[in-house]
Parts: sequence; C-alpha cells; structure tokens
Amino acid sequence: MLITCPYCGPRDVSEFTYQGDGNRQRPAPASQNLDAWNEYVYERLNPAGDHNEVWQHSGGCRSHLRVVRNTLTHEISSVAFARGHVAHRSPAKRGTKT
Amino acid sequence: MAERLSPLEPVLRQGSYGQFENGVGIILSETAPGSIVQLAAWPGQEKAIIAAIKKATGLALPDGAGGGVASSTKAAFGFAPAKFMVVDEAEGVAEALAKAVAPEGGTVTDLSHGRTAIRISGPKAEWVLAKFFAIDFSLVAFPVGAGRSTMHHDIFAQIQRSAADQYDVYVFRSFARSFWHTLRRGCEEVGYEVR
Amino acid sequence: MAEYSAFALIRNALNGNKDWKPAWRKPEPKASYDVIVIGGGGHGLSTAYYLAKEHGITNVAVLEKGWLGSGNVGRNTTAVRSNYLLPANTRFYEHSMKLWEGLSHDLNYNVMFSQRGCLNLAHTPAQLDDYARRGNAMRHQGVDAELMTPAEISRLIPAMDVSRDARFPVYGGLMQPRAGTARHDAVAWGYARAADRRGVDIVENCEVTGFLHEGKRIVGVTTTRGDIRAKKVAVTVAGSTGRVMQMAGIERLPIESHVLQAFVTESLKPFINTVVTFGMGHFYMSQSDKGGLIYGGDLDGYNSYAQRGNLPVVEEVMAEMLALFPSLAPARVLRSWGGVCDMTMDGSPIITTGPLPGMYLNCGWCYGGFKATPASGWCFAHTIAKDEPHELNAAFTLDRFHRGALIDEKGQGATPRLH
Amino acid sequence: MSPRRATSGGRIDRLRTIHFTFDGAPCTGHAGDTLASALLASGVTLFGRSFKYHRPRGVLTAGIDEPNALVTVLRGDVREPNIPATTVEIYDGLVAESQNRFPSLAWDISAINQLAGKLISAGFYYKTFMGPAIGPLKGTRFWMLCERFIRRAAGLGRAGRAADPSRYERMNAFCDVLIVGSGPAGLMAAASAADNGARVILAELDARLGGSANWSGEIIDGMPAAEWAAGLAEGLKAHNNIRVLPRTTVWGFYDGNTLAALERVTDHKERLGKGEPRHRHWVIRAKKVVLATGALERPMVFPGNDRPGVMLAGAARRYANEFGVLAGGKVALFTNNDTAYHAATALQKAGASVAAIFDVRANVSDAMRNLASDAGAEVHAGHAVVGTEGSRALAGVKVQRFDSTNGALSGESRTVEADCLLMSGGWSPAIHLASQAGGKAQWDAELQAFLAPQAAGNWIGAGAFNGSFSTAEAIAEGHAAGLAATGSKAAANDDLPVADAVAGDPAPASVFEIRANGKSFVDFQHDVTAEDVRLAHREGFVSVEHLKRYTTLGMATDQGKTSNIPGLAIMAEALGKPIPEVGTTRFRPPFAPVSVGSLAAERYGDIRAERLTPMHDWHLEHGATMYAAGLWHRPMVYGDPGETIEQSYVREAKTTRETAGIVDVSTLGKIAVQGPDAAELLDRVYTNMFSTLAIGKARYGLMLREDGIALDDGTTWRLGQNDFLMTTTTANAGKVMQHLEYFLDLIWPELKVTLTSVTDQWAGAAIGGPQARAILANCVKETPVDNTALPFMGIVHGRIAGVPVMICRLSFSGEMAFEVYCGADYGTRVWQALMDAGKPFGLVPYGLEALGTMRIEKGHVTGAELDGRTTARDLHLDWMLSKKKPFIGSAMMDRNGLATPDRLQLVGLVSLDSRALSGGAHVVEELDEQNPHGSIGHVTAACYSPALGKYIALALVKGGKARHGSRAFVSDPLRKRFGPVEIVSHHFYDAEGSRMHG
Repeated sequence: MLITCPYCGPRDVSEFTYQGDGNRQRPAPASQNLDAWNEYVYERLNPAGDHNEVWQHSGGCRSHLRVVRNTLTHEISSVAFARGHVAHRSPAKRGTKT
Repeated sequence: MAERLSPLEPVLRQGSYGQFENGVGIILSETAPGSIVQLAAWPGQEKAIIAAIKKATGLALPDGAGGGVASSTKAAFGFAPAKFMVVDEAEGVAEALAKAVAPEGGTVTDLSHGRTAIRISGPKAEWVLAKFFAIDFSLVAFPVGAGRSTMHHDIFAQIQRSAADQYDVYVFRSFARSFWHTLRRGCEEVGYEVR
Repeated sequence: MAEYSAFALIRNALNGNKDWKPAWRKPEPKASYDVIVIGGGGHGLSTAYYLAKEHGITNVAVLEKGWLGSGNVGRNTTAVRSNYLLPANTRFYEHSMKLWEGLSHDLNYNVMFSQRGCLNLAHTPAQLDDYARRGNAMRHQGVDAELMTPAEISRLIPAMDVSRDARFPVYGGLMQPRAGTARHDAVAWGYARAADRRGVDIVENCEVTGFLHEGKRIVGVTTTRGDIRAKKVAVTVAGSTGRVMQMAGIERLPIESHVLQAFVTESLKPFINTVVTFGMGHFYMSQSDKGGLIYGGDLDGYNSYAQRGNLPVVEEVMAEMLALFPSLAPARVLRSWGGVCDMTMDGSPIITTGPLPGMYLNCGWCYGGFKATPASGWCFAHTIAKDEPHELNAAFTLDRFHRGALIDEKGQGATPRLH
Repeated sequence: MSPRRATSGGRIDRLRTIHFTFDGAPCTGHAGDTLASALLASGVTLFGRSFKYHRPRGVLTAGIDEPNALVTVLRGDVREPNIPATTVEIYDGLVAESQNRFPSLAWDISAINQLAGKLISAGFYYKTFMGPAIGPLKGTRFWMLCERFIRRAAGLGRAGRAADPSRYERMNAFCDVLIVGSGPAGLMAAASAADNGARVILAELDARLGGSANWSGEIIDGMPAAEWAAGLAEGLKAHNNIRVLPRTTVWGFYDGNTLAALERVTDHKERLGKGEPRHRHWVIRAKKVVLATGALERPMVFPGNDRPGVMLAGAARRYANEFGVLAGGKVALFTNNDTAYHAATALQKAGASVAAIFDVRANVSDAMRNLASDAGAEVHAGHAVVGTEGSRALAGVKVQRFDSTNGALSGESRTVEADCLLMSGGWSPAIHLASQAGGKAQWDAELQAFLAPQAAGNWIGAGAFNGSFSTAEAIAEGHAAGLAATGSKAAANDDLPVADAVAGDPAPASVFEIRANGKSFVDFQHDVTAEDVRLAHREGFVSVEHLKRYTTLGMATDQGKTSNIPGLAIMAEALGKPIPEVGTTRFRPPFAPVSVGSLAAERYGDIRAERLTPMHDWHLEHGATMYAAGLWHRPMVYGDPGETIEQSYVREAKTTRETAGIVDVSTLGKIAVQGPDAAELLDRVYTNMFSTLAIGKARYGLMLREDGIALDDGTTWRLGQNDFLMTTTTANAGKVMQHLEYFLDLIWPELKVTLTSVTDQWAGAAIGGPQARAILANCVKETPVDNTALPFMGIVHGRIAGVPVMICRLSFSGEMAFEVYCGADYGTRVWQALMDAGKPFGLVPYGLEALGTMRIEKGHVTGAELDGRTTARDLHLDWMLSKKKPFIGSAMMDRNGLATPDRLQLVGLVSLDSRALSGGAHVVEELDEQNPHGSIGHVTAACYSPALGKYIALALVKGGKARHGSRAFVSDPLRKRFGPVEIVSHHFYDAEGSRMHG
C-alpha cells in the first residue's frame, strides 16, 4: 500500500503509523462531560467502505495526515495535512499521484 | 575546541572492499560536518526562515517541498513542511542561525552531534541505497540538491542528493555504526572504497 | 445420523464410502425461532451447540452469509492456550481449555486438539520476570505453567538458535504444557454437525440485511432468504461486528476491524513440536500434522475488511522467524491469507446481553478468538438462556470501557492495533 | 547421447556437459537443462512419491506447476526441500535428492498406504482417533498417540538444522511499466513501452526469455520463434530505460500497485561471487502492470492418470523443443482440445514414434488430422483413455469409445502399447496476480476457463493470460498493452511480426473426467481422487472452499495449478450446477512458493539495528556486561574478575552511596520543546505545572494517557524562555514523541511549538554520591557547582576538559547527584575526564543493575510499574496532579474503575527469611505451596539492598497502602520460592530526601 504524503510524495505504508478514526472529536480540555470523553477515547466508527483516518508519516516528514481510505479495497481517495498546512509551495518533482 | 569523536571512528577503515576486482562502483565516506542545524518556521514564516538561512550561510534554498542546494562545503534542504536542515563544514553555524532567526519566525535546533553524515557516491550508489530505502532515486524523481526523509526499518534517515551520483545520508548518531555495517554489507557485491 | 468411529470407517470403506451422509443438513430457514445466532463461525456454532446441549434450547437457527466457517475459524494459526495474565482472562480461557480437552468426544468429531505445549521465549532477564509474573498468575488460578531454561529449550527445539551471541539471546521461556493446536476447520464442522444433530438449523448463504424491531426491541432479522423472527437475536460476527451492528443503528463501538495475516510453508518432515513465540517482536509458529509450518505476527495496523494484507508485515514476520530458526531461510512460504480481527480498546472480548433489548452481543476477540471458541459459545449460550452473564464472562461487558474497568492484558490503552 | 536426448534441436548447449548427482548417483546433462529435463534425457521415469499413498510418480509438467517431481537441493549441510525438479537449473556439482520415501525412491515402505485407500479417503481422520472416553487414553491422549505416527509419515522434504550461510537481499524499484512474463506478448509489450520512453521492468520466471516461443516450434517473421524471441530480447538490452530480470517470479500483487518478485540470483551457479545474494526480493512500485503470464495446462482425470510416463502434452512439447528431450520413445496422446496435436508434431520431429491420438471429441478438424498424419499418428476421435498399465513406468494405455455429450463409455476396451502418454485437458490462463489485485474471476464457457476479473485500471492483460492462445494474438495484444501502459494506442497499421502457425480451435470439449474403474487423480501431490471429491459432495462439503479444506485439494506445494479446475468441474457435475456456481477461489500470494530468507532479506542474521551510546566502546573496554534495553545496549554491571552479577551490582551501589558512582544515561529520551507556546504545551501534557518553572531550573513531571493511565515520567529543563529540554524514560522515548506530535498536529495546531528528538545530540552521565559534588568541583570549569550556584534542580553551564557541558542537579539514586550533558561526540572525553577527576575519591562506574537497586531503595517507578495499567494514585504520584488546570487524562482519571480501593498499588516488600526475591513472584496472604491461590499482587522489581542489608522488592499489591506493616508471603511456584515478607512503604531509603538535598 502506498500513501501519497502531500509533502514527500508516494511512500510505502511501512513509513506510516496509523492513528485511527479521524471522526472523533476531543471535548474542550476543561470539559467535565464524561460521556463525551468516553466516546472520544473509546468509541470508533468502523465502516466497511470509505473511512476518514489519521495517519502519521512517522518514517518521513512526521506530519499527521487526514486520509480517506476504503477499508474493503484499501484504495485511498484523498490525503491532506491534518494540521491544515496548505502546501505554500508546490511539491517538487516527483512521480504522479496514485 | 576539543576534538570530536565520531561513532564510526573505530569501524571506518579506509581501503577497497567487495568485488572491487570488477571495478569500484561506490565510494563511502563520513563527511563529519561541523554543523548540522534544523530550522522550523511558524506558519507563514517560511520565507523569513529561508532568508535567514541565506543571510547566515549564503545558501539560497530553491522553492518546492524537499528542495535543496549543495556546495562543496555546505548544504541545505527541506525535509518536512516548513522544516529545513542546514549543514556546514564549519562549526558554530547553529549560533549564527539562532541570531538570524527571530522567535516570531521559528526555531533553530542544533543537531551537530545528534546526526551522523555518511556520503555514498559512485555509479552504483543508487543501486545500493535502493536496497534499504523505499524511495525513488531516479534523477527525475529525486533531483540534485533535493532532500528526502525516509527510513530503513528502525533507522530514520534524511538523504540529500548532493550530486548526480552522490548522496549524503544523515542518520541518528546512535544508529550510525549499525547502519554503516548494513550499508557496507549491501555494497559487497559491487566493489567499493572507504575513504 | 451415524456416529463417527473407527468401526463406521471400516464399514464404509468396504462399502465404497457410498453411505456417508452430509455432516449437517441444509434446511430452509423457518419463519421464526427461539434464538437466532447471526454468524456461522466457530463462536456462533458453539453458541448454538451449547444452547441446545446445556440449556435445552434447540429451536435455534445459525445464519451464515457465505459458507460455514468462512471467517476467522478457518483463517487462524490454530493455537489453543490459556496463558493469560489477568484473572478475568485466565479463568475464562482455562474454562475453554477444559472444554477443548473433551471436545472431540463431546462432538463425536476429531478436532485434532493436540496438547503439544506453547512456549513464550524471553530474551532479557526482565522479560523472563514478566513471564514469571504471568506464569505465576496462571498457577495461582490452577493453570499449568513452567519456566524453561535455554538448555531445556534447546533440547525441546533443537533447530532453534539459543546461542548467547544471537541479537536477542534466549534467556528462558514460559511453557504451558497443556496448550497446543487443533484443526481449525474441524472445529467449525464438528460444532455444526453436533448442533445439527441436536436440532439446530444451520442456514448457509443466508445474509442478514437488517433487524426487525418492535419498538426498541429486536424481534428478528431480515435476510437474503426472507424475514426470520426470533425471541432472541445473538450476534457473533467477529470482524463484521461493526457492519452488523450498524444495521441495528449502532454506529460506534469500542472496536476496530483490523487485518491479521497468517502464513504456511510447504510441508516439511517434523521440525518443531510445540507452539513457540518470539519475545522481541511478534511472532508465533507451530507445525501442522500435514507438515506445514503455520505462523504469523502482528496486525497490519489499519482498519480493514479486505481479508488481505500488505508486504511490511510479511517481511517482518519472516525476519523474526529466521532470528529463531536460521536453517529455515531456504524453506518456502506456500500460502498467505488474512483474517479480519475485531480489536477492542483493551484487547479483551465482549460477551454481553444487549446493547438493545432482545439482542445479545459476542465480539472483540482480537487475536484470541480461536482458542476461545468453546468457552465463548458456552458463556454466550448461558448469557442468552439466562439473560445474564455467567460469572466467567461477567467482566466482559460493553460498559467496562466507560467505567474504567479495563482488562488490558498488554497495557496499551485505547490503541487497538497494539493489543 | 543418452537414450531420450534428441540428436539436435533445443536451446541447450550440447558442447557443455554438466555433472551432478541425484539420490547419490552421478548424472549428466547439458548447460541449459533443468534437473527434470536432464533426468528425463537419462531415461529416468520415477521422480517422487505422493503425499498420502506414496505412489510412484513421474514428472507431470515442465514448470512451476509441477506437483510430483519435488526434490531437496543440498549445498553442504543446507537443505532446500520441495523444489520442483522442473525449475532447478543444473550446474556442476549440484546435489539433489528425492523425498518422502524410505528406504529408497524405488522401494518405499509407505507405499503400503495404497492398500488402505478406501479407509483413508478424504476427511477420514475427522471420524476416528477420538479414542476411549474414559481410562488412561481419554481426553486428547489417544489422538496424540496416533498423531505421532501420522506426523512422521506426513510432510514432504526435510528442513535442515544448519543455519543457511547465504545472503538475501531486498531491492526497491520504481517503474512506469512492469511486464510480467517474457513470451511473445511480454516481449512485444516491453519493446513498445520502452520505445515510448517509459521506465520498464521485464520479469521472467525462467532463465531464458521467450516463454512459449522457446517451445512452440512455430515460425515468427520467417525464423524459428525461439530465434525471433532471442533477437527481440537482445534488442531490449540496447534500451537504457528497461531492466530485464530473468529467473524472477512476480508472486504478489499488493495494494497500490506494489508487486513482489523473487529473483533467484545464484541458484543456478556452482560458485557464488563475493557479496552476491542467493535471492533478491524485489518490491516494485509500478504505475502500470502488463500481465503476460500465459496459461497453465490441465490434466485429464481418468484411472491411472498418475502413472510415471503420463505427462501433460504441452510439457512434452516443451521438453522436445526447448531441451531436445523425448518424454518417451513410443508416445500416445489423450486430449480434449487441439493443442495436443502440436505436441505430437514436436515429439515426432524430435524423433519419437507417435502411436495414436485419442480425442474425446467426435469431430476433429482437418487441420489437426493433417498435423497428426504428418506426425505419423492415428487419430481416434470419440475415444477416451480408461486406464494405464505398468508399475513404475508406463507400459500401455487402455482406451474405449467415449461419447463426450454424456460421458458414456461404450464398446470393448483395448490396450495400446506406449511408454508415454501425453494428456491435455485444456488450458487455464494464469490469472493469479490479477485475482490477487482484486475482483472476481469470470468463467468463460467457451474456453472452459476462468478469465481475469476486469482490470481495476492499473494492469493490462495480454496473450494467453487473456485467453488469447495464438501467438499472433499474443504479439498484437502485447504490442497494444505496451502502448496502452504508456498512454498511447496501437494502430491498425502498426508493423507487427508475423507468426506462422497452424491455427487450432482454442476451445476444448467440456470433458474433465473419464469415469471408469480405478483411482483417478485430481490433485496429484495430495492424492485427491475424483471419488474423494464426490465423497465431499455426499457429506455436504460442496462449496469450493469446503471442498478444498475437506479434501486438501489444491493445498499442496503447487497450490492446485493443475488440479483446481478439474476438481471444481467434478463437484459441479455432482451438484448438477455450472462450474461458476460452485464458486471461484480467490488467489492469494504467493503465486509460487517464496523462500523465507528472501523476505527477511538483509535482516536475515541482522534482525534489528543496534543503538549505541557515545560511551559504548569505553564500557566494553572497562569490562561491562552489556544488556539489551530495546534496541539500546547498556552496561548491566562492570564486573571485577571473579564477581557474580549480584556481587558486582552490590559493590557498585554501595560504593555510590558511600563515595560516588557514575552511570551512562545517554539513552534517556530527550525532546527539544521550543517555541513561544512551549510552556503552554507542557502545562497541557504534564499533570503538573511547567509554565512557572524558572529558566535554568528543572522539574520532575508525570504524563498521563488520555484515558487517565500513567504514561511516562521524567524531568524537563527550562533552558530559555522558549526553550525546554524534556527527558523521557529510555523505553518510552518514541511513544512520548508521537504522543506530543499527535496533540500538536491534530488537537492544538494553534500552538507554536517545535518538537525535535535530540536524544542522540547529547551524551549524558549521571554522577551521584556523597563525593559527587567534590568530583565535579575538581573538573568543571567556568562555573561553580556549590549549593548556591547549583541548588537541587538547578542547571549550570560550564566546561569539562575544554568541552561545553550542561549540568543539572537531580537525583534518581537518592544521593546528591548531577546529570552532566555534553555534545555526543564529546561524550567519551567528558566521561573519561569525570572518571579521572573521581579517581582520588574512588568513583566507580555502575550499570543498570546498580541503578535499579538504588531506584528500588528510593521507590522510584520505571517500566515495570508504569505498565500501562497503573494510575498516578496507584503509584502514589497523586501529589503531582495539578488541580489548577486541565491536562491530558485529567478528565478521565477519576472514573470509578480507576479509583476502587482494591486496585493494585505500589508497595515495598522486605524479605523476612533473608532470601532473595524475584520480579514476577506473586504475593499472597496465606501460603499454600501445593495449591497456590489467592494472589493479591506481584513483585515488579527486586534486589539486595546494600543500604538496608536486606532483600527488598517493589510490588503492586491490592489495596497496598492499607497493608503497610502487615505480613504476607511471596508465592513463586514457577521458581519454587515461597517465603514471608513484610509489606512496607515503597520509600525504603532516606524517605525525607536529606541525602540528595544535601
């Protein structure tokens, strides 16, 4: 499996660390709503099909990425920086997007 | 200043190795730069950091993710969003960069002792590096001067292509000796020289 | 239906094997049942069997969307053990072990459970202490466990590299002698046949497409073969738990479905006798009766329903295999496959009433599903029949996460891929 | 010339004779031979024994689909079992052995199994061996007794015990087009893709490029096909944008067009070049893949079809045309399709006498009749083979009239003399890789074969892979595929090579089995017969997966390449359903077996990199016993001659507490936390406050996970307003870094903080003990180190031996202690300077054991207590939980499950019987050595405390704090250590901290 890191280009999945369900919402730091905290920490969407995920390019630029990946086919339809880093500069020459 | 001791010092032995009877395909050396410095820009401050690098080192970083520039004594490249590596033969560049970068611009982190720089050059350099790193080393995908962040299993590496058939690989110091052995093993089937 | 025995085998051989009957019937689903079990895998079939055997509930249907045993019961590495650290797990898996020990007789089907032992290798003194902790925990629950020295290990597995100059030398190991392996498919078939003989309807190629509700209560299912009503609906669908529960309107669960790969080499003459695990990574291996070395390692580490994985894990598993057995470098991998594991937030399973009225849920088996098959069905059948858990599965609730009463064998917290 | 070697023809080098041994007997062959072709040429007919019945078997195929002729190849003590003789290239000195026979291949005692054939039919073992329900053989015992014999009889080759000295390698490749297969289709695709300027990799599993061109016997562009292919292959080498990989099997099609291939670099060589790997594991990321993998021939299923001398027709054609070897002297053929007629031609041309062709079809075309007549063979249309004669070699075939519309046999059977029977049951395109890539195979009723699923967009098929069996089609499709893969299109007027061949009908008759008396084999290696398939049907194992699993059909080393379709066809007939309704198997990697070594690649013999501290060599030179701590190597003890480990660490710890000791702490995780919001980030991730920390000061901090469980602890130093140096435990360095990065990237992207791993930037030495300050004063320049300049948790900058150092006064040992950090390249120099300065004071270096001892005495927690299940309260660290601010874990740490009184809590234990305690022992209230039970906790770490003169331990015990002062027992049945202990506070030593505060 290849993930096309917006900074590094297409890289092998072995360079990435999976950080799970990207739909989870962390409550405000001071929130005392235990249900919301529990849901954030323990409850996951687990769809058979497209899934919003978080990956870290831990063996590359170390950016966290928001990835839409199909859990039935492993096809990846979009990758973006989690941090909202708009690539202020165009990516350098590299292979075409997968 | 006291003399520095490289982790490769006890194992780096100059000479010709591998199948050098068929010619030398690779030259391995440690470049031991005096300074290896990381710079990070806050969002929107990338240009300021690039300017600071220019001011402190004279190196003009080209545009583009992973873009870089290399001369015989110094080099710079991007390795992550808004992050850059500056390498210089001279010591003390971290201090100079720290002066050139305002806190509103970003941060400067001295890694001169934390990374070990191994140079691999020669017509077979690409072949041997491809044994360890799953990145495309072809010139179209990896132009001269450019930098890449990648890994070989547990060993994180930043690689700059400093010439058409020359790569400078920066690994964490603690892994340097292990990586050196691995690299030498990978060179065995082609002749190689250690300089 | 005829009993299986050596005598029956001879009689049929003389008769050209013409008189063997189907191992289980292929009934049309009825309009309603006392209990519907969704999922014709190991756990669903054993649940149906124990409902009939232990609780006299025989008006039961097992609904399987494909062929029987097409999930993880036919995709695992066949190890059976009860060498757990935490008391809730140790007790449960030991109950399973006891059921395993009588299973072939109980089912009148040879599931080939062979107690050839399971050895966890330790590579540092600290790791050996860790295993001692686990082994002692087992012994304090009445479970067999022993520590082995490198010399003893070398005698048991001569092909293993126990040299001191190995990258990760073997300091010793934790052995559970009663652990072993079983023929995975036979477990599904044996339970199916035995349940069928007690009147359970096993319906293959019957995919559940939704739930029938009366108010909040679940009163049956819609399937590709029509609607089927039931007083109780039990879900045992392992990796597909998320998908099935979504049909019941439950979007989020403390579960991620991950792919786990497994491998087998070509057949070899006897090479190792026990199940063995490597302690400096994640690798486990045994040898089947046919001679193939069966082994695996870590999850691929991302959500997947694809029943197939990728190369990094393949390479890692092989590297770990050769760290222990350098003579196997020329041996050849014959086949690889993937199973979908229902990974929970603490690595331990869920066997519970609910979460909706009329529904019962059995899931979260992570890596441990195969060895749990008998006890999982046994406890689930009790939970369904009595509408409350047996004390053996009382801790395996769905709300334990929120309460903070986790059963975290590996101490990894809510990161399912690390359990 | 040997009896079966044609006098001319073939792609072998008759001038080079190769010497090798098979089962110890000296044999010869020619350069270019496979082991199978060389042995066939020498007249060998018996190659192996089958798995279950140990029946004698010959060679069935000429390639990777071989089920019978498996051998073990030996290089010294290293054994490579189960290699098809059809894939072994011979070299001088090759040593090969047959398998699964005792005492010899010709006389195999287990052949007696054949007599029990009906008894040991498919699945028999599920129905018996349960044994008695009571008595000494109850439970699993009887089965395990029987199993012992079964295991010994099963298995094929034997794996060795000697470590393989070979080297294996991995290679990462990127290309525009990967072409799999170098037959006419593959070659054409490679040429047109390369001409278009694409980066191309062409992989061929055989040694020779050309595929079917090497054995078709056809004419292409006016020259023999083999020559045409060789010329085209040679031409490809002129392109610098194409890499040709012979002896390379592409075996896996993974996600993202990542393909795995095995290159057998040196298996064909007598001697290996320096540094050459035996196998190279290619991982190829291809933008497009052209699958030109050809097709595999199927056998016919009929009684006696496994007798040595019965061979696939295509294989015999290949032996004749490519190797100049005759599969037999007097040949008969049995077919349901046209391709066998070409085999007849090839055999006849090579010098065999072709007796007859039996064709199940009533009508045979004139073109085929002409081929037969040219070959001197009689055609018997509407006939079938119903039996074979001979023992270890074929002597004759029994034939009968056959009606292909209903499968009925009629008339008298007669016997035709032949020493070789060539069969063809049609061809199955090799769609394995396409199937791995996803999608369901489609049944083509006309071709009687499964075709690849529709391409998902990233691969293109060509030639026989597509079911296009003629060479002309292969050429055209290969050309078009090569262009399509590079984004252009073939034109009608493209100038293509012209193939000259007698056209046949690609469609076979729908006949897979001839039902007559006798064992008809479907899966040759696993001895699965047509009757076994029908038995599976009777017992309800009717889906394709049940069929496979119940009968083991298709599970042998050839993975059903010859048996899957015939097996499926027989089941379909039993069910009265069309073949595709029985199901299709999804193919999984690998396409053909792959060496474990190749996948381990460069990690074979070197599984994990090592991490060394800057002072590593110094430790070794000074007698340190090293210890693996994750990937790090750390000194365990610096043993004096004659000391035990315990004596060493007791000496080291005692000396440290009495005078001074020094320990290498370079492995501690170190993270530079920089930026205007650095302090804010630390406030959020630590349970205690860091924004209040003064510059030049350090503070001990605790981090929780989001769920409230303790994650890690360590000190963080404020070096500047915006500049912190965080330390973590050695084991958790990577985990903490990812934890922080996650929050910075996803949760708090507004914080301006840079995180950098600086673990390797700094060498660290912790020097502690009553004399530590005096030693520092002795060597540190440019700063005082007295109590005023350097109070507890203070930081100063100075120089040692001319090297800039940073010194923080903090203590893990409980003594007055200092951590001295300097640039890693100066580490040994500073360490040595400290040793020199300490010499007059009796400074000793100490290792992990003494470090552990002193931390147990102080009750500090490490990994054994921070085990991912304990909370701050469990560890009595609740004093660190700030109430002034939220922090990671603060919301969830008070959930009732994390606060119950019976949780495991940290306590100290003192041995009351003056015997050692061990980590992993359990703690009980009442001792019962016979029947251990009632564990209330366990020992996490234990040592002999030189300071207390007692054996002590840290333990996690239920409701621990309330038990202080009470008596309990350690219960360690595994190590047979039972004895009384007193439960005490975990602060064994200097609880007030007067020593470290000085």
